[in-house]
Amino acid sequence: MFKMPEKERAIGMYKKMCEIRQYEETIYYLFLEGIMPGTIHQSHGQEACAVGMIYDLRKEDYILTTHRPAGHDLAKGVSLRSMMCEMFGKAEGCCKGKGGAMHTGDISVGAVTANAIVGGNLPIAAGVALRCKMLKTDNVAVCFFGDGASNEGSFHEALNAAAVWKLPVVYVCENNLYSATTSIKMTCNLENVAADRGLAYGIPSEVVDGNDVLAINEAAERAIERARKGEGPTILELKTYRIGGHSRNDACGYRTEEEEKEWFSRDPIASFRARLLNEGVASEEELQKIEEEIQAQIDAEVEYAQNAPDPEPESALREVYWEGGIA
Amino acid sequence: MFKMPEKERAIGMYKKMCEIRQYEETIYYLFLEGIMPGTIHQSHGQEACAVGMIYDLRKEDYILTTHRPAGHDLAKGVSLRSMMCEMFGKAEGCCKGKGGAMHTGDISVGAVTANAIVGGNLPIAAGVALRCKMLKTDNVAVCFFGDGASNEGSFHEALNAAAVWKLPVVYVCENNLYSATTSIKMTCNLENVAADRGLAYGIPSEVVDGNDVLAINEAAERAIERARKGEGPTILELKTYRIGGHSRNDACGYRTEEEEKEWFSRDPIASFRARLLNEGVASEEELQKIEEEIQAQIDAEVEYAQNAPDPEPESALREVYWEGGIA
Amino acid sequence: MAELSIADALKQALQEEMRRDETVFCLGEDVDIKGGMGGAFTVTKGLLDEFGPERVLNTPIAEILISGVCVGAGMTGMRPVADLQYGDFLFCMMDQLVNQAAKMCYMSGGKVHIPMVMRAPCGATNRGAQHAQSLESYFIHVPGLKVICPSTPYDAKGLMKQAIRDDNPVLVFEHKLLYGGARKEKDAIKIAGEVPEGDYTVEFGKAAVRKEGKDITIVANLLMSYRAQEAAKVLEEEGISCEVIDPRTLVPFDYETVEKSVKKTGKLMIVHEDTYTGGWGAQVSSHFAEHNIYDLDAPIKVVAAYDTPIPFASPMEDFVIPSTERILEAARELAKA
Amino acid sequence: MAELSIADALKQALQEEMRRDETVFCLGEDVDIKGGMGGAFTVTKGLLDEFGPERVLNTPIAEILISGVCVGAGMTGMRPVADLQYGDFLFCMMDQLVNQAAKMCYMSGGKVHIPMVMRAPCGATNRGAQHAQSLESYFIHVPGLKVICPSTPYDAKGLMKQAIRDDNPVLVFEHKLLYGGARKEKDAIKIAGEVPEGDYTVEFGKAAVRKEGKDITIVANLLMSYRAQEAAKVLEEEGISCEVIDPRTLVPFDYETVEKSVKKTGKLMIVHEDTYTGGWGAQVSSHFAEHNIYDLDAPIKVVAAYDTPIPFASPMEDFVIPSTERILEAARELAKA
Ligand SMILES: Cc1ncc(C[n+]2csc(CCOP(=O)(O)OP(=O)(O)O)c2C)c(N)n1
Ligand SMILES: Cc1ncc(C[n+]2csc(CCOP(=O)(O)OP(=O)(O)O)c2C)c(N)n1
Ligand SMILES: [Mg+2]
Ligand SMILES: [Mg+2]
Repeated sequence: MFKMPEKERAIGMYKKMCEIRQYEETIYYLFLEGIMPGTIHQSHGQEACAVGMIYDLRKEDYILTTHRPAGHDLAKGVSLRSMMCEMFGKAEGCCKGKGGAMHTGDISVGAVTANAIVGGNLPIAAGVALRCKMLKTDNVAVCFFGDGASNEGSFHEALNAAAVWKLPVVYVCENNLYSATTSIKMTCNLENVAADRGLAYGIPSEVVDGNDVLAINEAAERAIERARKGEGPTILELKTYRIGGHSRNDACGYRTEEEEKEWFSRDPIASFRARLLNEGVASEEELQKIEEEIQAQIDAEVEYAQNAPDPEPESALREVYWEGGIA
Repeated sequence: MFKMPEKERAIGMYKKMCEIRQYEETIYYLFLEGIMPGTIHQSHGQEACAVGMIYDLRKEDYILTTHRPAGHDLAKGVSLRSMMCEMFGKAEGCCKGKGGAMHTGDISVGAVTANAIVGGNLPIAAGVALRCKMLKTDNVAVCFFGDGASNEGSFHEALNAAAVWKLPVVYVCENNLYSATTSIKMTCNLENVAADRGLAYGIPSEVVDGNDVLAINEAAERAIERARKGEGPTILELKTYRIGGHSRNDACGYRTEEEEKEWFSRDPIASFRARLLNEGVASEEELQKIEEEIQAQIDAEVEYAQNAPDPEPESALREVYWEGGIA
Repeated sequence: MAELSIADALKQALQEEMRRDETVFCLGEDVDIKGGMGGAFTVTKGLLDEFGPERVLNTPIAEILISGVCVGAGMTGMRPVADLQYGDFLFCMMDQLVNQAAKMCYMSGGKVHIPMVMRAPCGATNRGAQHAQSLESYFIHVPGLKVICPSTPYDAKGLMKQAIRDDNPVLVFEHKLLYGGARKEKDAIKIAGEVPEGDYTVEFGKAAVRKEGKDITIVANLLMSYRAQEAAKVLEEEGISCEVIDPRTLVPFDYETVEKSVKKTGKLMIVHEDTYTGGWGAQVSSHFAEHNIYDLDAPIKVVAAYDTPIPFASPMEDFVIPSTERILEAARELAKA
Repeated sequence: MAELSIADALKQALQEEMRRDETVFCLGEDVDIKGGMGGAFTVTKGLLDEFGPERVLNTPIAEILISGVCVGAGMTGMRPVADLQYGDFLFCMMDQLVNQAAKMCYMSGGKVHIPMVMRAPCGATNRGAQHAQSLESYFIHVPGLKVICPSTPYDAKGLMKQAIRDDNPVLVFEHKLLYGGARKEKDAIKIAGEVPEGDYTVEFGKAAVRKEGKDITIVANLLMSYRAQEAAKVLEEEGISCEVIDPRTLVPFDYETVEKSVKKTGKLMIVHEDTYTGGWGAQVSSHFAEHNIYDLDAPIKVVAAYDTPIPFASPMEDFVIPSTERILEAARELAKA
């Protein structure tokens, strides 16, 4: 078992995971009720990956995420309000309603606009890391991607260059066993779709329990340290599992009940919560209070977002080219 | 030392290598003299790769080649005349003058139109191999590519799928140390840029002396056999060296004299020739006769091609869509 | 005859062609996984059961591979039909489409040919800029490719069968809001049309006159053909008679039918969901500005998505994509010109 | 002022910008290897010596990577300038250009922006279909990109500097037959032009009137702007006065200058080396068919490469690409119309 950190830190991680879980669950219901537009790819079940990896990043570090971005964005500090507003397509959304669920982010806190082209963010992460290196900062880029993405050509090109140029980047594969409805076993012969490929580039890799926030956090520390010190990229493969479907509409008919049961029994939040209680880090009341506060905050943001103004239709014509934003 | 085959076979291989060498050298001079249009990427120095790999292929097997196709095409049986006519852009060229030096080939002998997009032929080879499998033939596809090509995303996508689908394809990397002017050491951290990546797909691989036609031929036999039996793809990495520049105009200023000397001392034709003589397979006179006959034939084809009719300008408008050719 | 959605009409075309010809096969990401959707829009659902995993290939997420496999298999005697989930991913396979599939026949001197079908769902549906594009115009610019865009169930089946039998690479643009499949889309148009069972094809290069008229010729494809017809209905009541032509295939393009109409109306308008600058409407317009300028009594109008990536929020998305209202306005203006 | 080739003018622009601004850097395959060529056409030769390997990156053969690096570095404060060797390889990075670089600013609600320059040599030079394309037209259709095509040494330097300073992704099409660098090309046009040393820029969206005239407006870019001028000289003697306009940048496009000319001449012709159907000429034509049809006294002509891949053999290549002769004929016809 990985070492429990001091209370503030432990509770900090717990809070963030809860925030992601409750955010995703709330959104799920808003979708079911037909209140929320668009489509969704949700990250509940994978909260430990986001929080374990991002918890110790600096604001000046960057994350690059995917079509399933909410957990990463929230963990990096994109505001709940701007996220929720974006989900509703509101003018106050983090992308002013122009991006939507697959493109959330906020460069001012180091969360690069999420990328819905599978594998599309991997070479971009190399570019971000190159910038960190060229400007002689010790900042790093952490790039998330799925098991399915590791079969894309962009994976190969990005990882090879990251290795050759010793870029300060951590490539984090959240292997949730499926790419959309396809089992990764059908499309790759390896046990560890990302980690086992490290040798093909000369990049060290680790396989980590993707449902254990502390395990991930320790691996993250090693990889990030390596990157900061100029020793080059690391691949981390986090074994995890989606709670929900791939996207809106997906009832997961391709997963067995057995498999689901087995994975759900290792829920990253429930198990961390149990440890917090067992090890006396926090009391049931404390945790409940935290959870309720988060839910209240999320509910308030839903309320806020629903009542927030829509973007002007004509604003669609703006910002095709840069008009002098924040970056 | 690899076993010398029976005479007919040994001489057959020698002949083909000489044909390629003399073809390329002749073309080189035609370029120098300004007689030949376009640009060239020549294969002399790498003859053993072409001949060793292709010598035992059947007509119904396929090869897929690159911007440096002449050796492969000649070895697969594309006629010297149609190759030479294509180089001169003549109507009787293997592509009717539409393709040019980077697109020679003849599907009727299993030589797929050469591909000048680096890495572009790798996924196409997977498709050809898939066809061989789907139609339940025991034919195979042999796909040539360079060291540089192995850094392309197409390499990754193609090899992964070939492995997962157990396709009857042999992926042959001719590692000539450079991609254009760039040393492969600058763009890849591996000793064996293709072979060391086999593990990333679950594909067995071999590293072979690319200047030893017999070594290559034995490795080819194993790999082709595997493919024919439905056991899936193999990666062969053949270590070799260009005699000429990357293309017309390239004086190889990026290679050291030392390196060139070392490699040229292991010329694939000269060393095979020495063995033929030493082991008494053939006499000096026999070999000279072969060489002279080949040169005479090539000179005759140059003569023929130079006098062959140009394509009609208007024929450029034809065959954008299929008009019912041979395939 | 059965009433089918476009999704089901396409499926029927695939089924019939796969039964008819052993060289036809399907591939794509999630193209048919048990418990899955059958591509992103249900078209290929159920094929696995009938044809087995040898002819229904669920691929890795690897668009270069998918397209390359089509090229390689197609040039050696197969007839691959690939599903792309979202047309936006065409850019991930652009080299294989433009440099390989489109040029191989030509570069080989007409010896090699590549039958292959690439199915690309298109259109804006509240998913944001990377899952929303209408991309026909990029591909009409590629000599060697054919480009089709069926908008009715009858055409969907007939054109798909024709595409599979064509000996050249064919891109099929299918509009997400027209599928009418099991996957529900906001703002989807309900169209179920009579689709004959069994064999028939719809020839490429033959436009369909969806509504006859005498004052204005409107050329519109996919979703826009419906909006144009809707606008035409309203205009009819205002005394403006529009002829609505659905080109059905963009390469080859049926200039003749449009020309006949323009000679009658003297006024031409093109409507598409693809963006304005450099869209296929510009090509049609330029054709008439070159060959039929003296037949024209007014400027040629192109109504298209504004030149922006597709925004997510409905008010903006609705603003960017040509609405029936925008078509109406443009037509009224044209009527006065 | 020195007389420079376009290749050297571009190099000078790169050098000056790299000296001026530490965030500017170069990358590409073989971009500057000791003993190598400096890209495929010598533009970047020598940069390594001055700026070192940290700012002159010789990349793997990996176009997705190259373009992705531009996007990532560009969006976080750098100004990457990539060399593509041959524009034909743009298709290998099409997703990064169209779905990422072009859309990121918009999708982020204007928060992110991506200065980056992608240099793409273009034009047919006896190398066959995959090393010959003129590709501007694909990219004018992508909202979010800028597209420029310098055809003189002065413009080359000024536009390149402007491109590097632009806060958006810029594609630069450089014609192989216009470089005039150390690498000799058959049929290359010798142009050495006065190029001021030191700082100046050429604004985007300002066409250059290469020759004034009153009978026909000819809009032509890159190599075609020279052929158009050559044709105009011949026509002058025949009593046909052509105004030759080089748009210099296609996005943004200077419709105003062309309009002024068309109002004078009443006749418009567009010439480009990119293929005909769906080319940028169609866009220009359609613009005038919509906005200036009453200013026109004749059909709008588009003279372009025929709709084929580029063939290798000279007789066919010369036939497919618009020749001075073809421009002449089209102009004579137009003069009579
Ligand atoms: C280039 C590209 N191809 C296909 C898709 C469609 N698609 C969206 S998500 C997805 C599955 C991704 O799987 P994985 O990488 O494992 O990530 P996960 O969804 O499991 O988080 C697919 C195929 C896409 N968005 N982009
Ligand atoms: C996609 C693509 N990128 C770049 C090029 C330009 N190019 C042509 S050959 C070559 C080097 C290829 O190196 P390698 O794969 O090692 O093959 P070799 O030339 O050594 O046979 C390059 C970069 C190309 N043709 N296609
Ligand atoms: Mg996954
Ligand atoms: Mg090489």
